[in-house]
Amino acid sequence: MTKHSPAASAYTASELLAVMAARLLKDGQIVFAGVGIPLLAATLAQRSHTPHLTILFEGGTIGPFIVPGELPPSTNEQRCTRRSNMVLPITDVLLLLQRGYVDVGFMGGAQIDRFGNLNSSFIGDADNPRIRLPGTGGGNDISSLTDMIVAMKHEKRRFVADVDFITSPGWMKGKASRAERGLPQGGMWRVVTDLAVMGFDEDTREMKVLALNQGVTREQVQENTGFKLLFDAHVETAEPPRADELAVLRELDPERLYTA
Amino acid sequence: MTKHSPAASAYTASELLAVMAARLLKDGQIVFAGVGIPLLAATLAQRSHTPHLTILFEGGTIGPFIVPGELPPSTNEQRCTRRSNMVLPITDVLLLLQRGYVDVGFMGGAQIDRFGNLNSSFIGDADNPRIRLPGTGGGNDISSLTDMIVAMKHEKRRFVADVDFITSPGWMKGKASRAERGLPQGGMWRVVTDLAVMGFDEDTREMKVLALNQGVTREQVQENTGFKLLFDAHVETAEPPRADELAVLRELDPERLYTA
Amino acid sequence: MSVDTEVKPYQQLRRETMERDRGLREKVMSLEEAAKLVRDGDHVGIGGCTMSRTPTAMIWALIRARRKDLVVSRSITSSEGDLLFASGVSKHIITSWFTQGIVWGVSKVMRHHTEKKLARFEEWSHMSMGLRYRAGAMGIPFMPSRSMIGSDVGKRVGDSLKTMTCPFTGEEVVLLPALNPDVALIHVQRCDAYGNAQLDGLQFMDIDMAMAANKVILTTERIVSNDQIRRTPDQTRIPFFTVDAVVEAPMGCAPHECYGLYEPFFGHLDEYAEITAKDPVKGPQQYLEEYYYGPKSWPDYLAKLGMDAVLDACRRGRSVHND
Amino acid sequence: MSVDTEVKPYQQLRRETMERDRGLREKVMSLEEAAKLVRDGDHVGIGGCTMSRTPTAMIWALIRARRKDLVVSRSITSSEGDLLFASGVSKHIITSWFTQGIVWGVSKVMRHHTEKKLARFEEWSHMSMGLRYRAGAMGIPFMPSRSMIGSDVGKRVGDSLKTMTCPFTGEEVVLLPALNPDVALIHVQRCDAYGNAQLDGLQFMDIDMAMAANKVILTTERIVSNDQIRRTPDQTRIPFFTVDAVVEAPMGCAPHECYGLYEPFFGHLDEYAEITAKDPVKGPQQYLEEYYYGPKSWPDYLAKLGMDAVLDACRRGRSVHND
Repeated sequence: MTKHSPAASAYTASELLAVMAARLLKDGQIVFAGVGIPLLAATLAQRSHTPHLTILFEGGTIGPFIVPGELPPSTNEQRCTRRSNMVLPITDVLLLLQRGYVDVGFMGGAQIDRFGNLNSSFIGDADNPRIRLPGTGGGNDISSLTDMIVAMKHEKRRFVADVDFITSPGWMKGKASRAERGLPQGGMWRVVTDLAVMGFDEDTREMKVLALNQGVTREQVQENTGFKLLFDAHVETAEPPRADELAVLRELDPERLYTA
Repeated sequence: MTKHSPAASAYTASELLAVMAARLLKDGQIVFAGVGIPLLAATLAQRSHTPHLTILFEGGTIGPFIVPGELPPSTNEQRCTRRSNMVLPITDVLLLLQRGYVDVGFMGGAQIDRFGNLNSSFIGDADNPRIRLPGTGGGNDISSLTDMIVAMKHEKRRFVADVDFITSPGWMKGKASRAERGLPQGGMWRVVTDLAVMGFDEDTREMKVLALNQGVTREQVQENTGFKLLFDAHVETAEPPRADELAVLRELDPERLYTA
Repeated sequence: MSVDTEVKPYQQLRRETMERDRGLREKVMSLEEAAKLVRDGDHVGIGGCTMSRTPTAMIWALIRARRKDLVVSRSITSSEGDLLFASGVSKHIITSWFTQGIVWGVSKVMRHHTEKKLARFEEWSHMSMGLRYRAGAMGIPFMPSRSMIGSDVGKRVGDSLKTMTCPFTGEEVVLLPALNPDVALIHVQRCDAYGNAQLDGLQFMDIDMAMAANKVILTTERIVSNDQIRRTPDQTRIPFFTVDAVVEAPMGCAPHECYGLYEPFFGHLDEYAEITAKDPVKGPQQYLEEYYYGPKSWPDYLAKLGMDAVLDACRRGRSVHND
Repeated sequence: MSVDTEVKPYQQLRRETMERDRGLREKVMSLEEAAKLVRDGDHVGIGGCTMSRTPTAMIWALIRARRKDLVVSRSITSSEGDLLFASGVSKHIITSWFTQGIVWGVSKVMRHHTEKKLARFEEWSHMSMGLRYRAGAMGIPFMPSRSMIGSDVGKRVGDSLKTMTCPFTGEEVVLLPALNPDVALIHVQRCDAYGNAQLDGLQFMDIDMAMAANKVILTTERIVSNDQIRRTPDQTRIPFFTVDAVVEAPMGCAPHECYGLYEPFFGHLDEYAEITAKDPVKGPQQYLEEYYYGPKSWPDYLAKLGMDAVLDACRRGRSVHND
């Protein structure tokens, strides 16, 4: 799952991802999270700086507490409901996004482009795909209806100028195109990778580096990106994962299912 | 509630109504019933010839068994749910009508016209009513979406040529007008009164007497009706309420709340 | 068009929702404090139906606070509608049926206010009321349906009811405008301090109304711990982030019923019907003085209903669980 | 347009529903008898989601009965989708996500059939799938919504997705076509012989699917008495008159989970992922031979999963109720 060997660093790329993503969450937020890194990050945040954060799962759960070592294999198993506040039908939990109750959607990504559009459907031409991917699930709904954080590995093949297929809409073709295409609400807010944290230019909506992870250079990020990145006027260097943060992650995922 | 004195007959007009209405129900039917005579009639039917009849209440109940002496004051109190199969939200139980799961709707009526349109909203002009009545409740939905049985007292002021206001649509202006106005489904099937049982002409959709209660003449029915009634080629005389039928009604409503 | 049929533009609906403090926080307060969350002129949705789970305690508090010009909506309206008119709190009620209850005949108070044009009873079909709240709860501007068309009920609401040709089937369908109350008043059997509410038995239109509203005031028979809620999450019907106030109000529906706990106070409701039938003006005023303006507190109001009546209502209420 | 987006005209929907025997009657039968209720070419909706409350026993029976050309729809499709393709029972699955599960990577069987154009995976967003069933359940031809627009997911379904200008707000809204399966397969924790079903925990899209379908086949962990259902009517989620068959199938979701009773059989699912990844053609065939065509009965199938695996899945499953 990662190019970083445990020997090379005190933490894996996935752990770094989870920590950086967790730090973006604010207390009291309602977060629509996928399993894997997003769930780990949200749970880490709950146990550190956002004790009043509420997690929603598209399977139909509001406000669960994840039991360490019992991470759900998807958002749809009973493990997702442990000590939750409410269980409800899939359609109704997704409608919370449409009604406007959700602050942020938080997913992983297979392929992203310079305007933050995500592709999880087809690699290659949709009519003759090289790879048929699993598809949108709730991804299209979440990214159409709320502000998004995406956590993914920073690889050139994943960061492309234009995705082959827009499964989950970001800023479409940039500028005002998202609103013009019928999505005035929501949009891609942050992309967190093992190299950097990125946002999007307020005007052109192109991807822009806001912070670099420790020991990562601008060149490295650009080299691993399939399009020209913007860099913020004040690119910060993120504080590396702290021991307490890593300890929580390792308690949550002792078998390293998602953090290997 | 009745012009018949108990002295004059072995049963009250309301009891007669309930018995005649009950006999119209068939086993296995799904019946959307109001409280009062409709509920008494449906429950009587369950205890006589339709043991598999299912009652729906607009308050959100499927298949209750009414406890003798504990008749609900409306379709929305907990008494309606005693030993029921399912309790669900109002909107969803009414949607069963729209989806097409209900065989017959069964209500009382304040005012009806020759085409079976019901008025429970305004006596007089709606903008300057002589009497503002309680309104439709589920009446408009039930009569718009399924076949109807109405049970009411046979009085000239209640049986009028044209209702002041169509709260619950019957056959509208007759012929195909109901379908033309956007209601191809459902329609008024039977009107049961203390004098007779009426249907509607297949072609003109005018009210037509199908059966007379015992001791009632055609003239009597016509006298108590504010428009010209049609009479079926073979008008039958209904069998009067049997002792076993009356016994059930009196067990259900010992205080004569609805059968006085 | 009247206020209720001005469907909120989506961006406004979302902005108003985003501006709310939806975080996990305790929001327990008194009836009086909760009443301050309702502003004159607000559209107030009332939970329950007829004599069931009526949020009487909160209505009682709003009448005591002398709120004005509320537009009120409810599935079916009973005696609480009389009192909202008679107290001057509301001059406009949107509902499908309006009268104390079948057994007491047509409400003289409703008749007085509507026939004298002192107030407005805007009539929609029962299902249409529910679908309007549901559209509001789903964040869509309208809901397709198939009733009200053709009838005078549909005609009378005019432009508020629209029809269209279905682009898939070519059929004519009715479009009902979304209803998003400014405030919803809902009474529940139990909820926690955050507002996670569990409702037993009949749900009526309460869940959709809570999701549709821009504010929710919960009154509850008892406040339970969040841990207790988390033991049966599939019994929770209203999530905390839709709720703005939690008020513990035992017997909070009296003289109406609360499923599984108490039935209607029939004796009291007979008296109410009698005095309001005798004089549709003085009757309700006298009732308001005695039961609404007079009592020092909610327990004081319950004391006026009488301990015998309370015990009788509870005995009958709990019988729903008997075999 | 493909079969799934031909919305049933309302009169046809009603006529088909009226023709069903909706009376209160016992309808308990075997998996084999229930399989006969599904005709080749039917649109079959599958309840549950991913690895949860999958009606595996009924799918097992349909594959053994060699049904053909089924159009299948489900919220999210897991390993059962692989087997429906590999067995030739279906060449067209309508769903929002299709792969055994995140932890096992992209399904090689799904990839083989779709990339080689042997079968079709028609992709709709998760919420859109749910709203399509909901429209079908409500008896309306479409549901307004606000996702899928602008994206290639929306473009790819073409005319099946429409937009309109809201007559109330002037906004553009998406219209999703109603989905009314010919048959819905739903697994529940308990139901009575009439089909009154009580579902615990996650409900997914099952209730809407049951109301939308023209036939419902329930498989259940256990059949309980109607009296037991009537003791907790507010726990009933599917009413008997929508149900055409009741089949008692203990452990009926294995190797997937059934809320509160057993979790997924992870060991077995690891093996499944391994053999299907190794050879997306021979792998599933070998699996079908061993677990689907081979066993004499459902208990025989469970025996092949192994008693240890069953006990382990149940131990983990019941732990959801632990503090």
